[in-house]
Amino acid sequence: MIAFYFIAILTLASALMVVLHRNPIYSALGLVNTLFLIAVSFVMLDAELIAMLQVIVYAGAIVILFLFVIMLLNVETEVRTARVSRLGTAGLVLALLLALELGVFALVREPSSGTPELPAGFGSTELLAETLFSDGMLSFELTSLLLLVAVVGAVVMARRKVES
Amino acid sequence: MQPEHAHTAAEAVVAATSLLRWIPLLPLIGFGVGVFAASTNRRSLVHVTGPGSVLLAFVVSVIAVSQLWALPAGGALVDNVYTWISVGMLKIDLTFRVDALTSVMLLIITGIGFLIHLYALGYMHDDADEARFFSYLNLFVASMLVLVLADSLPVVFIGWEGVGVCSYLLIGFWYQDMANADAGRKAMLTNRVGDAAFLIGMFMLVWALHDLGAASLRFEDVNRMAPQLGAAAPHVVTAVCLLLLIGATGKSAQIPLYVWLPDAMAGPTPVSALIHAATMVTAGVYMIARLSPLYVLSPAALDVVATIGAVTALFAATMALVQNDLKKILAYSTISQIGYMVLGVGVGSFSGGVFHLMTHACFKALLFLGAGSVMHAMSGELDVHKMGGLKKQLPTTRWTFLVGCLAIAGVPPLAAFFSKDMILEAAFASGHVVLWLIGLAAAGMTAFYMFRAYFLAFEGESRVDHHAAHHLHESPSTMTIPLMVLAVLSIVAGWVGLPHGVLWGDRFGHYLAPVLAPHDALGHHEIGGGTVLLLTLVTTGVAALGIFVAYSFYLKSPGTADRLAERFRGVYVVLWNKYWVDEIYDRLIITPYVIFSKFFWKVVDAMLIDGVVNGAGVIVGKTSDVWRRLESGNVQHYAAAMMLGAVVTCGVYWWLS
Amino acid sequence: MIEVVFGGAELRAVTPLLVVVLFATTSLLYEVFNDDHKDPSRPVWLSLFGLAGGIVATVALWENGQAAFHGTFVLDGVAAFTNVVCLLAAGLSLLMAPGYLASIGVRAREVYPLVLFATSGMMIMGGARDLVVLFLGIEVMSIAAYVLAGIHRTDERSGEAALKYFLLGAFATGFLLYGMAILYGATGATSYDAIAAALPKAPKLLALGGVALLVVALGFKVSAVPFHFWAPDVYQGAPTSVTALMAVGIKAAAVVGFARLFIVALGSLYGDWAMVLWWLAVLTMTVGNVIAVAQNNVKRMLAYSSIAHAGYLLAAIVAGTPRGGGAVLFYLLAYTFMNVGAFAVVISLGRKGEVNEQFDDYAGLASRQPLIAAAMVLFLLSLTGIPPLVGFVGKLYLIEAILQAGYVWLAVIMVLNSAISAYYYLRLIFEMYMRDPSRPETAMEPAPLLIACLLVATVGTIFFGIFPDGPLDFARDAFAALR
Amino acid sequence: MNVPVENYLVLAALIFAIGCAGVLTRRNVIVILMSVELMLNAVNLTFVALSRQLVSMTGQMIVFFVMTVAAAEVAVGLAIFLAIYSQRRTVNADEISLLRW
Amino acid sequence: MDFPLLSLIVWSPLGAAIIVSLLPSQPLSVPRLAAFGLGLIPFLLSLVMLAGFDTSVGALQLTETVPWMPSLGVYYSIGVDGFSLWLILLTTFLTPVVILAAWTDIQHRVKEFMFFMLLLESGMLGALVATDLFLFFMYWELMLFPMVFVIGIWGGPRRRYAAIKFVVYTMAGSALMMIAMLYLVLVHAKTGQLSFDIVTLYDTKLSYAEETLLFWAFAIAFMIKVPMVPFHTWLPDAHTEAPTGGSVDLAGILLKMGAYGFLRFALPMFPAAAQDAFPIILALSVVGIIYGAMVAFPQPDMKRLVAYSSVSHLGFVMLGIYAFNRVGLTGGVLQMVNHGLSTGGLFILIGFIYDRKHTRQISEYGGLWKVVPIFSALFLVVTLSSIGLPGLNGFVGEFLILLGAFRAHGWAAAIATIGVVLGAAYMLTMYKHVVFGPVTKEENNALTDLTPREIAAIVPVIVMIVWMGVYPKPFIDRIEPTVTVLLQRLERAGANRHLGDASRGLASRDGGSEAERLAVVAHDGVAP
Repeated sequence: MIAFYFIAILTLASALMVVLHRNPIYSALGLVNTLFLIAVSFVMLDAELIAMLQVIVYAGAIVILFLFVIMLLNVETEVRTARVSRLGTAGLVLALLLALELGVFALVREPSSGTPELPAGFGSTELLAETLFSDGMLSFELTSLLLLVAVVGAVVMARRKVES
Repeated sequence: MQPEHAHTAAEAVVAATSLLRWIPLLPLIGFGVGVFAASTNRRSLVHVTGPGSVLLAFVVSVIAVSQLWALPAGGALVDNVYTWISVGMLKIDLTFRVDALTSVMLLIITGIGFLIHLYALGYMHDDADEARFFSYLNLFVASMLVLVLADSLPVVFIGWEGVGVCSYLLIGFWYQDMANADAGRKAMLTNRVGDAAFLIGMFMLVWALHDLGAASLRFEDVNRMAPQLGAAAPHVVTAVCLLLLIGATGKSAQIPLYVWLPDAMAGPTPVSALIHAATMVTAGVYMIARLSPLYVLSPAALDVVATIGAVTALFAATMALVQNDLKKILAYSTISQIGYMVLGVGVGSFSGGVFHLMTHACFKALLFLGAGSVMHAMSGELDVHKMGGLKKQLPTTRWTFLVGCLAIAGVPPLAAFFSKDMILEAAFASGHVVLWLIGLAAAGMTAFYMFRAYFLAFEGESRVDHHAAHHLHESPSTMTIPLMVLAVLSIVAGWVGLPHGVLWGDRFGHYLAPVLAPHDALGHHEIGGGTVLLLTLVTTGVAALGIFVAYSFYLKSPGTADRLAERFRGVYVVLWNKYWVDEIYDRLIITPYVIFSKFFWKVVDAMLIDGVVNGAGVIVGKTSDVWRRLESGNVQHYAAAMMLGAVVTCGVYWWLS
Repeated sequence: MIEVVFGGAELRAVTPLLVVVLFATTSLLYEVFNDDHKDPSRPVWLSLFGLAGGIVATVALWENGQAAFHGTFVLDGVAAFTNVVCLLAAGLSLLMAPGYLASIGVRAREVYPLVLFATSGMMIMGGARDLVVLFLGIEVMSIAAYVLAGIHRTDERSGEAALKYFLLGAFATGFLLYGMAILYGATGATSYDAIAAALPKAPKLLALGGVALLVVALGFKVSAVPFHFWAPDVYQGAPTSVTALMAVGIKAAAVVGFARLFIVALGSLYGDWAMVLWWLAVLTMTVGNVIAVAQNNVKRMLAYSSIAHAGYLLAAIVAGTPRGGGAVLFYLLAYTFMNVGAFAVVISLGRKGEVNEQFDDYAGLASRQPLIAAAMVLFLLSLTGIPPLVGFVGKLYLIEAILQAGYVWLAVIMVLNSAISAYYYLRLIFEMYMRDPSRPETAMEPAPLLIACLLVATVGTIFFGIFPDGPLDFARDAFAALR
Repeated sequence: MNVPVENYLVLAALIFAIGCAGVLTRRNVIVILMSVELMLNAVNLTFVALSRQLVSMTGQMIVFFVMTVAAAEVAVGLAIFLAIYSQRRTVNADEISLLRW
Repeated sequence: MDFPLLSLIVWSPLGAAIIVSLLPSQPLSVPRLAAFGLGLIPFLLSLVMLAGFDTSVGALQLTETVPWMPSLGVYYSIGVDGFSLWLILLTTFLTPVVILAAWTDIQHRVKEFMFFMLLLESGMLGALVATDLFLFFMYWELMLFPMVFVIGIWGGPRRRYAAIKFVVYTMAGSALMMIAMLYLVLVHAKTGQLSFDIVTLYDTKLSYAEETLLFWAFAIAFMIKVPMVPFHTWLPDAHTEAPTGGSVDLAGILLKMGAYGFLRFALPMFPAAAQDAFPIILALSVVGIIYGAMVAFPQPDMKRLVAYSSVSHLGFVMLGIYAFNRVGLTGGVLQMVNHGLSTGGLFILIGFIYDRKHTRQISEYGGLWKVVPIFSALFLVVTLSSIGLPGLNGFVGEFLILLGAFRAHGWAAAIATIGVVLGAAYMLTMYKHVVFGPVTKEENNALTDLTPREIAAIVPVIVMIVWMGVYPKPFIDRIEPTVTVLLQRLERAGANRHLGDASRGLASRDGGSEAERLAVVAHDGVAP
């Protein structure tokens, strides 16, 4: 329980760091942080494989990508303008409202009777694979298509030489 | 449910013929030729066809009338041409019908019409638009003939409006002077007012008859059904009679719709003679006489008729007193004389009314043509004060004009003496003593202003200015012959209707009797011969007085008139300005109408309605301009909007459950 | 122990998809292996064959009935119809692409495969019967679309369009996923049948939360107010041929996905989502039409008009009946012809250097290029909903369905909206016919492929306006067979 | 240890909201994209928690897909950013507004 | 009907339009002659139709019914009866006349003009013969757009405004009509029969509330077209801006579509509601008569004046229709044709003089008779017809209308009769200022009189004007049976309505020969 709250607070803190820190680099670091902590939560929720993937894919790949681009564009720390603060308050209000509502949606379920007993190997690779290749088969195949598209797209967009 | 044409034994024999259609058709053909001549500029053509077509019509009419006379009394000739309109219960045939009353009108229109055409030959000789003139004139004669030949109200209405249009065109014949065009339009519109009432009257009548199961506007049906109708719905009868009366006041220039006639003098003189003296203006009287069986059912309506007639007679006469324009004098006298006719039919002496109509046609046409002849000689001058002593240069005109004056003044044994007497006698006999007195006064004035005109124009020393003076000349024979013929007629025309017991008595009345409502329909108390004689003497005396006064004012001691005018300045001004009636109408009706029209146009239409319409467009446009600004171009605003949407949507659901 | 299900049903269901993807990859490889730009038209033909093949496969293999892949994907009537519409749209946009892209200086040959990929994404959405599949379909389509929008690398607007589209798309994805999550939490399922089965027992509010977020996400895809803001910018910024594809194909796929999800899976919550969609529809059509009035850029005007049309479509979804669904499908077909046609005309006016997208550029078009102007009139009148053009029949069906479902007011608002729309469509017509050319201009011959595109659009606009029965009956039966 | 799943859900909701706030407030598109990633992770957390709750692997499977999609999006997105940057030398959202009204 | 005569009549103008559009546009005489020649074909065909028209039947004749969109219950079903017969002839008659009249008026884009005129004719004819709501609606919109183009392309300085106004007004109306139409069909579909065929829809069972709403939805669309005050303001602008040809078709036929819509759709489909609507419609008609006449009076622009006069005249038509008795209704139908001829003639003549002087300001003219006598004379005839002079066509219609209306609503008719006077007032005033008086403007002396072509264009109109005035019977005879059919339908619905005694009395007492009663049955029978 305490562990959860500890983790939770840390997670929120680092998430806020992403959003609040002026310097994109720090934001990126905050993001890594958050992702790690969420991975921890995954573990606490008996989703080991997912947790691993989280660390590898996200922290490993994605955030690096972010950092890479930030460096590439040598983005300076952004200066807040009046507009930003105006929009910021609006965003804050909206965000709070949304959080409230989502929270409500989350809580309305009749309080779950603790946490149900798990079958053996819940969250294990086998089980995931089994689901993946039965219910998720088509989806799985589609992700390949998705990745292909993404690659092509990224190449097209990022290609240096621009013909004309 | 068309009215059946079968006739009960009681009714007189009706002879079918296809002759009558030619009577209006011939002038119509003349009109066609005239149009052709006018458009191809062949003036000589109309010299033949113009008067010729009318002459032929006259001949045909004579034949028709002789055929009529061959029939037993009260008979009629009927010429059913074709069915004009036929919808459901309503069937209107274009049918011509000649009975005693029509025959009189026929002869007047074609006969006098022909004379006036003849006269016009000379009168219009050097007018470039001769052809157009004669085509109009022929068209008029045709319409007028339709009017009198028609056997049903709608067909009458064809002629009724037709003559209206013709007079409109002829008054404005010299269109290049805007005043003439205005006069024409005034005539048309004033008539239209009457016609509207006429229409409504027709509608009321036909539906009332429809409820009695005999929807028809044929005169014989109307008159046959009249008693039933009177029994069923007396107020309807009154209403119908009054509405038709309004129509009549329009055509026949009675109060309150007389205002167009004086202006109508803008037209060429033959037109004034034919349309605005002899024929068209008497249509109202004719129509009332036609429907006499209906009218007698509503004494109230008849009283209104009589009153209007009498008042008009006096009113117009007073205005005629001070006019200086010869034609204007004649115009007002026409109004006044028609007033007599209306008075006559109003007091129930329908034959009297028609009788006066006939005599008046003769002598008034004569007077107008005479005036025209003077005009012709004076190169267009009409002010009696600028004339004088014309008897030397214009002998024929002078003599004939004198005859006319005597006739209209009611000097025995000329025409009006008998006809006017008949009317006044009837007024007296029917107990309308007041009306009788009014009539009497009017008679005196008539004598006065006519002789005033005569003395000023023909007697005394000449006041003609010089350059006009030295080509004073008597008119050509084409003009003088009609004058003489009419003069003769003005003398003899009255002899067909002598008082009761005198020689052959009232042949005219007897002749018309079968067609008109019986004289005693109003319960006249028959008056003795003595009274008749007395009345006759009184009227004759008044006429003589009038003549004498005129003589003393304008011939014996000129200037008296002016002194009187000074003495009674107020009266004089009022009369001189014709009681400001035109001005009053202008203020009360025309100006407000124009103002309202402009208001509706500029305010209601342009601002109100279009304001709303365009406003809607503007609103959309403005909204569009405002809303498009939301599209700020900043992606984060868009995101915010999406989130707002999300929050609201979730909120809604949360709220609802 | 893992039993892989891949039988005839599965194969049939995905074949059209496979065909398209196959050709996409082929033309991609073709590009890779001969990079010399000798024959630029070849990839176009490859792609066109691919689309044609997709249509053929669809027509040959569609079948109502049980779904493949554990009921996560089908090729039933609705999917088939959607496929055809999207493939048609893609084909038409490809027809107008080559000459145009060349004229604006886009040489990237990946355009054609990307278009095909996007199309495949649409096909996935059309047939998806599972939240995950729907999600992936959306992503495949969107990612391709992001890139296509920005394909005009030298044009800042194009890049900006891509950026905006991408950022908001990603944002929307978040909502989509969260909605899916909540729905999953409520029903424990992601496949429509399972959801439909579990929904009655599920906690209402939770389910509604899911619905709300899905409305947001899908509303974004169909560009419903207030999730529409991306549309005008992206439509205007993207290369016109891409815009055409987005305005027609993506909208079609999104609408069908929307309809299928809400009618099949969330049918038991009809009352709740219909109420929200009612407002969404009214807002969408009104805002779209009203803002369109003030536009002076034809592409942007068409963008707003497409927002308005999305409103009409949503209105028919509100009806929720098979008639409504049929009307939606038919209208999508109609919209494909008339809207693609309109964009084709826009392209045909483009010159090297100048895009000629302003209203003024259309002044006196009738005298410069009578035929093209006439075609444009046809498309615009059809968009307005003037008989006997396909747009009218389509609108008629929509309104009929709406009325039949008892939403009289919705119908009234809709027709009043189309009265407003008449205004700005006519404005353009007036520009073309009732004004003299703003500047003398040499009539330039549009590329043959473009002419073909215009021809197809014109014929479709007229033909289906006069003989709409075939597709309509099909669409209705298809929707009737949904449940 | 048994932490009621609701806690995780609430945590996720908060992270999601924070992500949203980030999207709305940050000027730098890269950071905005990061915020989007936050949102996605929140969703992931939700899915996992729910799958734990419902004892169904589906949730975890979906997370698997979400990650893939996230990766793909980031790739394309960053590519787009590069393109934009090469055009305008800026990646600030509020400075990219040629298209409007 | 074995031989699709009607279809031929409706489609031949379309064919003509297409042919014209394929011909070379230079020299200008090519499209002109072609359009004129081809424009005569429909006229001749419609004469054939007239010959084949059975006078004794009030029901639809020469009907053709072909299923068109079964999925929607749309039929290509057309037919002609007393209401449409003369309007069809008027349309086919006026089009060649207009083409002839607009010969020199249109100088640029002649081919397009001819194309649109013929297209317009096709649309109007279609709307007149359509007996299927969908079909009617289609043509209703189809005739809108050619007219918009005619106004917008060849119109005056404010043509765009006028055209937009015209469209938006009409679209707003037809939008409601479309809803009502679908609603009606859907209600009827509850019986299991999905059909847009009006004869089928006549018998739809509606609640009174529904009926009323639907009636008004239709009525407003039609009132805008009529146009009735206060929906009339598009007319003056459209007329003023439109070229001669446009104005003539607009006044001649397009305006009739409103009244015709009442006769063909609004009244028979919603008889009860239609009858109960009489206070409003009646009031608006009378107001329209007076208002139109008054606003026309001070107009400085001839066309604008005539436009407002149309408002007044169409008020008469509506008054006649709402008399709900044979006389009034027949008069109303007849008056539609009359108005088409007289107003059409006026616009043609104004167009002629406009071609010469390029202004329509009354104040720019004056004393024309001296300069152009033939023009003035013809102008006079048409003017007189327009003010309803007996012996010319205008009178017959007005007379019957007022007669009928007087029975139904005495006061309304009485007030309307004033309109007759006012009508004379503004027409004669205009005529006076244009034709009479001295020649005020020097340049007017240079005006040339009508050319043979122009005379050839206007004379047929005048011949018809005189004929219909002198011998209207053949026209009435073909209108009346249909009127009876309509009246009997109205009575059956409005048995115990306050309007009853006005209408019932007539149709049953003086109406209904046995043949006509059979006709009613046949009429209801004509379901596909």
